[in-house]
Amino acid sequence: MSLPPIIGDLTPLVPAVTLVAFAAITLLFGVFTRERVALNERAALNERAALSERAALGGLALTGVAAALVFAFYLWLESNASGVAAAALGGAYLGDALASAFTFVILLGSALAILLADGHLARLELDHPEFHPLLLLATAGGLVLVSAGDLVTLLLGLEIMSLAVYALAAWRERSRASEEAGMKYFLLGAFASAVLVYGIALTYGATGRFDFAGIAAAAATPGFAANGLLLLGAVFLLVGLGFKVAFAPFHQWAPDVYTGAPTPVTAFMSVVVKTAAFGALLRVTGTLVEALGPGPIGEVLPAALAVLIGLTLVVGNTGALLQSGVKRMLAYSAVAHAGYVGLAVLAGGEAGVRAAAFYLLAYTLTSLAAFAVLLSLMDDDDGGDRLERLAGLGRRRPWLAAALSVAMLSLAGFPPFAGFIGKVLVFQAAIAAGHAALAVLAIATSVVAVVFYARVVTTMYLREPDAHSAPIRPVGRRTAVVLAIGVVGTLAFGLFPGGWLELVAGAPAWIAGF
Amino acid sequence: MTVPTEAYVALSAALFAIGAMGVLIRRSAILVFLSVELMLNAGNLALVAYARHWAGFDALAGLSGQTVVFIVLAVAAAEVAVGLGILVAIFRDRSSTDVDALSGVRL
Amino acid sequence: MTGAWSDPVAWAALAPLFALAGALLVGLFGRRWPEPLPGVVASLAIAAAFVVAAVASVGLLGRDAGVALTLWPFLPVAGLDVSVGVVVDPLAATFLLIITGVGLLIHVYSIDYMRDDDGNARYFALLNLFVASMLVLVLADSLVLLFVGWEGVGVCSYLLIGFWYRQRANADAGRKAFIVNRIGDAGFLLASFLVAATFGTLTIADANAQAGSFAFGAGVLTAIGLLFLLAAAGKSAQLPLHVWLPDAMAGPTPVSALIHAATMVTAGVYLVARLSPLYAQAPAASAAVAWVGALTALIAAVAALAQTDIKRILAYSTVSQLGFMFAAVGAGAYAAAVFHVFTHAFFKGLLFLAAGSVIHALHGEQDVRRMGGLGRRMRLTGSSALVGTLAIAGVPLLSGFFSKEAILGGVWNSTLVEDYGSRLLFALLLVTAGLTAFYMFRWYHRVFCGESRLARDVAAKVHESPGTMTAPLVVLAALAAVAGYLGLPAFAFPNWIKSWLAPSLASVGALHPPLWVEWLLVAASVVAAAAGLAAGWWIYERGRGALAERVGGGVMGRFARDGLGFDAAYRAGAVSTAEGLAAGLAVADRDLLDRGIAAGVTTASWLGRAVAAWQSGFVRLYALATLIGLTALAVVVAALGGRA
Amino acid sequence: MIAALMVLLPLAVAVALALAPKPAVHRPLAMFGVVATLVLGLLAVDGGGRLEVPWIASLGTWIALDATGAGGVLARVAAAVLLPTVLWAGARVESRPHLFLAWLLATLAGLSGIFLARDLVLFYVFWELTLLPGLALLAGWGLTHRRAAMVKYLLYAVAGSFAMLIAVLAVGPLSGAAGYRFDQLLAAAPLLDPLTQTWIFAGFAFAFAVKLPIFPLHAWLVDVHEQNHASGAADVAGTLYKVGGFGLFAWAIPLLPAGATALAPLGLALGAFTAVYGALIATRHAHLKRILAYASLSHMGVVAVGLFSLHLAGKTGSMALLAAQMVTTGGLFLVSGMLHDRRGSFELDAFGGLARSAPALAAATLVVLFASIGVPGLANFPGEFLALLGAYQAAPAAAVLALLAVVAAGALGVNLYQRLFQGEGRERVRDVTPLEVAVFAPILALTLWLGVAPAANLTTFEREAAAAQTVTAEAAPVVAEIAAAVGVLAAGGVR
Repeated sequence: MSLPPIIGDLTPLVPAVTLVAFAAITLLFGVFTRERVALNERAALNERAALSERAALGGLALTGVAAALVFAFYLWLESNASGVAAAALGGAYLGDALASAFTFVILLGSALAILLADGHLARLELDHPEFHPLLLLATAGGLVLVSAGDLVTLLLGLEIMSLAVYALAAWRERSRASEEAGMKYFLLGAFASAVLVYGIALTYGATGRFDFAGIAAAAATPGFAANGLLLLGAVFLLVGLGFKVAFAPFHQWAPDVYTGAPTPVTAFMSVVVKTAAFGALLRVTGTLVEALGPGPIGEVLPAALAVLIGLTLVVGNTGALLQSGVKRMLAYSAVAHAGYVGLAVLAGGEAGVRAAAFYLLAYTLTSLAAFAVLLSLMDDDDGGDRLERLAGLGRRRPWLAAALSVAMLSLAGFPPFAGFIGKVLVFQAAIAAGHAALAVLAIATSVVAVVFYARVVTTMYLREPDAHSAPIRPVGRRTAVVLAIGVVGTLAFGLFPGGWLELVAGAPAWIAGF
Repeated sequence: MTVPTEAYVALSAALFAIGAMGVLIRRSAILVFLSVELMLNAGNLALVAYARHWAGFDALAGLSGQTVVFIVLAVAAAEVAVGLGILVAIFRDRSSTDVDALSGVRL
Repeated sequence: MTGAWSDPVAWAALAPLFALAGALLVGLFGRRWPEPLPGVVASLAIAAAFVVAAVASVGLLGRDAGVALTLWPFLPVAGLDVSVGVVVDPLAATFLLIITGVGLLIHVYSIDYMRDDDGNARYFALLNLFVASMLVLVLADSLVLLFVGWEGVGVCSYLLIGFWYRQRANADAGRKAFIVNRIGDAGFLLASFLVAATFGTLTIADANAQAGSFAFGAGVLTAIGLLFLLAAAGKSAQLPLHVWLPDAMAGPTPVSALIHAATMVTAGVYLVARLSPLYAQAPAASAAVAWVGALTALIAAVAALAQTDIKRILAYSTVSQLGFMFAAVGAGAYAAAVFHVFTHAFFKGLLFLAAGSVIHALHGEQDVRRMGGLGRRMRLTGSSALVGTLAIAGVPLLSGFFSKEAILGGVWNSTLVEDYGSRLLFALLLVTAGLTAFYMFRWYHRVFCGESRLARDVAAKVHESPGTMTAPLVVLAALAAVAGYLGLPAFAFPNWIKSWLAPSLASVGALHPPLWVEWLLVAASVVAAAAGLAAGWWIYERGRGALAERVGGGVMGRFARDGLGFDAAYRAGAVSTAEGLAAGLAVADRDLLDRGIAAGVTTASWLGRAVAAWQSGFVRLYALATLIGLTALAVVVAALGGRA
Repeated sequence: MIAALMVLLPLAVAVALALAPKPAVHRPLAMFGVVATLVLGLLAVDGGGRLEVPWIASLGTWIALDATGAGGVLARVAAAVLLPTVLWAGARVESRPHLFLAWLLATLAGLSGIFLARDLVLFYVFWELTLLPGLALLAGWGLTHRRAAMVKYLLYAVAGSFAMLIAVLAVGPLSGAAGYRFDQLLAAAPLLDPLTQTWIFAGFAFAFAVKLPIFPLHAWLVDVHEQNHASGAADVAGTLYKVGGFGLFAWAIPLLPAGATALAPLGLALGAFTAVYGALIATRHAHLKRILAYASLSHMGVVAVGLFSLHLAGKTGSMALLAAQMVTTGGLFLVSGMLHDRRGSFELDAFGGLARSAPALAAATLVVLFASIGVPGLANFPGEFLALLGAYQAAPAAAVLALLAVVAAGALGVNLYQRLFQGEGRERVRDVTPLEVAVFAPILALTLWLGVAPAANLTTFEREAAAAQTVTAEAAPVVAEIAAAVGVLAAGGVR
């Protein structure tokens, strides 16, 4: 066979590269200004200067994300106009519908997360100059992950993202919780990557290829005999990625890490990392299901996936039921939502991709709104997320309470919020793909979910705050912006999801990216 | 006579299993991480084994397998860097690397 | 049968509207009016209704068909386009005249009877509303509209029985009447459903017409007939649903006269007569009607013997007389039954009003044991009461004699129930006739004759009632005396009423025994009446009631006084069962269901605790979980891979 | 367009109320909202009452509203009933009345949506949305034990609606319908194989049974009513929201004839049982609102019986009864508020003899009460009669059982009247105030109108009831099989 063009059209790489570049710039800027910032602070003179330079870091980072978003959008327009999904590096890096859809979600989540973090970094003493660069790197890794056209790129993206996030999870100095989160995440993450690598090896062993298109093609060639091996590899890949998206029983890191990590980081993880991982999972499962084709072998992978999803739904929703910490409750609910998106993955095909992309978009907006409220209530030592904190919020801060209520209702899947449409798409895809039973289970667990989401709302409106409840600080400007975008977006996409759905309408071209 | 691919793969599987066992048994974070490295290298071994296998059919396929090994090594190295960074921070804080001590956050 | 407003007969449709208008006027504004005005307005409304009724009746003379008028659609569903429409035919007209005529008299009577009652306006409003509903009942062209009136009169009856609602007993009596009637109504509804299912219509005329096309004695017709019998028994206080009527005497006496003697309670008879073409096709059902009637007549008469309340005696008597009517409609002697309704309205209304006059004079005393000799102090009341007594007792040449004779003859000669023991029915009724004469003699004697047993203070103030009350008595007495001549024995004389009603009633073939038998029947009823009166005279006039005291004091007496233990039986049976059932369900409702939810919640939270416990916090255990998951999957795959 | 306004206008007014600063404007604003909606409803008789624009193309859902059909009638009645309710609530709710009114208006908006929606997903959206106002009214103005009642209500409602969501999302794709618009579904769904239909119908039926409600899914009803604000206004909103019957009538039965036929026996049994059950249990309670709740439960049993008869008259009657009981039950809840005003309690022992000092109140109450126990000439009778008539055609036994319930309900009614108004009066209470007259006026007017001239509405209902598909001949045996299996299962469940 002839060599494919190694250096092809590189444009699909632009957004990721932009992010990396900005990461570097931000890092340099931060490092060079650090002394002055510290000095200003020590001398307590020119506080404004210090602040402005901190703000400048955030600004730079945001600019980077914005730039990446612009490029991504431009690329999407291009490929739509040309009608062919762009691909770079001989198909190792794709710019197809799935890639662009997930890229948008990731960049949106990243931007909002950065904005939210900036509102609280100083207060929480997290504002080291490396913070923003790492966020940008993680985001870039996410983009690579969802654009990967072969397993190696996928591995690289995963690692770029994960390594940054490991560090961020442990960001808070002299906080045992944070250290622990970082270490746990790192050890288990590395463990999972090892599994993934082995899966890659097995898949390669079975097909001799790393690129998705090649794997599918090889498996399709008549006389392909390594189905069993391929399936084994598929299982390893599934576990490796299932860890990242926190499928039970590989989810256990999630509650601990989400709880231990600094809240801004948790917010970032809950949206960006999850979205990216799902993008990859969609490709891998899609490829492998097609590769394994119908027949007894072909049915195993979906079955295995279904089992994991069912377990995830139950664990996530019931686990959240007894949590008294809102942050930890959100962690479990994140696990639960992984289960719902999993339904879309299981459904596969255009409907699946569309459902997953929309669900994650909705989840990003909603979850960040929730974290925004939570953050503006929590103490400076990043603690104090107990449910009681919310008591009487309906009276004391009606707008905050309203925003959080919207978030909870959307997460619970109530119309007319985006979360509802997300559930509709997911369930519809799952049922259409013949997974009605699993959908029913999802519904049953959703009923449980309603209970703990409702508990948040009732606490805000029905329970009176106890006398010595901490005063609530005014909501910062950045946080307010995040809240506004989150809530308005949640409502807007709930009422008129149409436009976005058309955006990913071209998704079927995705398995073989070109 | 040449050693069949299966043998290499079996060895790699054994390595993988040993690594996994190590993760489960060891309490020192460093040793746990070393076990993970072992698992990664099990993957590498499998890769090269299969690369050799595929080279017989398709040079390019074999080549790609071998390159990937290097990428994985790079990944492993990066992991070491970050991992040790975190580890140092922790050690500075509690002068121990016992992973079982890292069980404060739970319900 | 179609009509238009141009036809004066159709004006009868206005009658209920007049009554309704009166009800609304008095009901909404009457409370602010000075004393007699509400009564006067109400009476005028009924008078207007009476006029149109009279006009309509005259208009009907010499026609062989009634007039139908459709007003507006009501239930235009599933092909049974039920509409609000009326049929004015001889049968309806007869009831119209009874209702508005007797109604008018009783309204007038009430003006003084209810004077100084703080519920005066409410009373007349309800009385008007009752008349309106009753008129709807008899004018209705469909079972649905008939049921509207049917329930309407029930509601008014309920409210008027409990008119003096402050005494618990009265309210209870009203409630009892309503509930018992409700049971009958269930029968009515079921019957209507069956009619709709069978004939595909709810219009009475169509249903009757279709019934004709069914085989004689078809099962479904019998079923319909029996269900309607249940309804009729409820409304007309027949076995086993008669228990409410005696208690209904808790209401004001004019109410008892109008609703519980003259009109509403005859609705059951009207229903059967109205559906006579259907019943004529269903001998078994007719027989059931007849037997229910005869037995009711006998049992009620027995109960009447032992009552001591001046109104309760009349109440049981009413039940008994209604039994006669049921026996007649059951036996197919529809005209005779309606004829008896007609005469009974006069003499029983009269008797009640007389009783009312007495109670009025005695300031609420109702126990006949503390009366006597009133005839001397209240001449008009006494003498008119005597006419009523003799009429109901069946003394020849008075109205009751003719109508009762017609019934007895009709039963004896019935072909419809010939195979169902018509002769035995006749015997029962004959005995009952004798009993009737006896207890009515007792009633009259205890109240108006003999020496006074009044309390001294009461005795002093006894006086004849005012003109507005006595005038109706006189009028009714006159009617009670002469009304019978409209229906002379058919075998020998012109029987006007029979031919008048013929267009609206099914004609059932009757036996035509030789003339001497017919005369023998007449003689029999005369003898029965005479025997009854004689016995009464013997015991109460001559024996000073000593014998009665002894018997009445005994077990039998008490048993009869308690209405032969029906109430007790119901209380022990149905009522307590229902209450027990309700109690059981209520308990279940509180526990069982909540337990279900609780189970769900506990399961969920149990799972939650399990998840939390699993979340040990130890990295290595997490890794273990991951690895187990991995190996489990791998093993499965390996197994399958082996297969493939 | 008008149809859309029927939803949007009350919603806008609700928002305005929530934000309106001056207390003076609150009541007029609220009244305007209701009256305007009612007027719109009356105007939306022909083409103007329909709306159809694509909503989420890729999902095949539409913003389709139709105010000219059965739903239109119910929407109008609901608005008419909310008129006195708003009047009453505005005067009787002390704390944050403008929010209370806002939630009432929101309820109206949601109800309009539920009744007018001709797209299944849109219907579900409104169905779900309307849950919130009820919860808010209970949460914000309920009595001391409202928390438990809320949780219970929420659990039942959400379980129901999620089950329906599955059904909704199944009926679309599985039937391969072009979209979720009623006509699109009607073209495809009835062709589904009986077993699938039965499963989907079960999903719908579960949700609708919760909202009817019928045994054994009614447990939330009583607690919610007991814990609602003492004015009874919130209870009216709750009563109007008992839209399960409508859901069966407008969606489940026409779209899934085979499923409906297969589950009809079960539905008939449960409905009849519920009718008796509610009526009997009501007699065991001495708390006015609990009694009313159980009584309305009994009505809902009759509604269910009528619907599951799948008979033209039955279905038509059920809708008529639903509309009527909105008025009568709603009215009685308002009366409960008036009585609470006078005695400060809902316990029957606190009452008695009120007719003496409050004759007008007694009379008005009596009319509504008699209407609710199905006295002909008043609101409930036509519906009750037809529902039972239909039931009799399908299953005489069920009809007889339900009829017993009607008898029991009658007994209940007169018992209640006696306990409240008859007997020896205690201290005097004031008779109806002008406000109460204004509240009664529309209730009584509707009660009479629905009782005397129901024909127009019935024709509308019947037209829609007739649109329902029937089971195809070849499907019939399978359906019968399934029905038998269901019966066996149910019997097992009972044992």
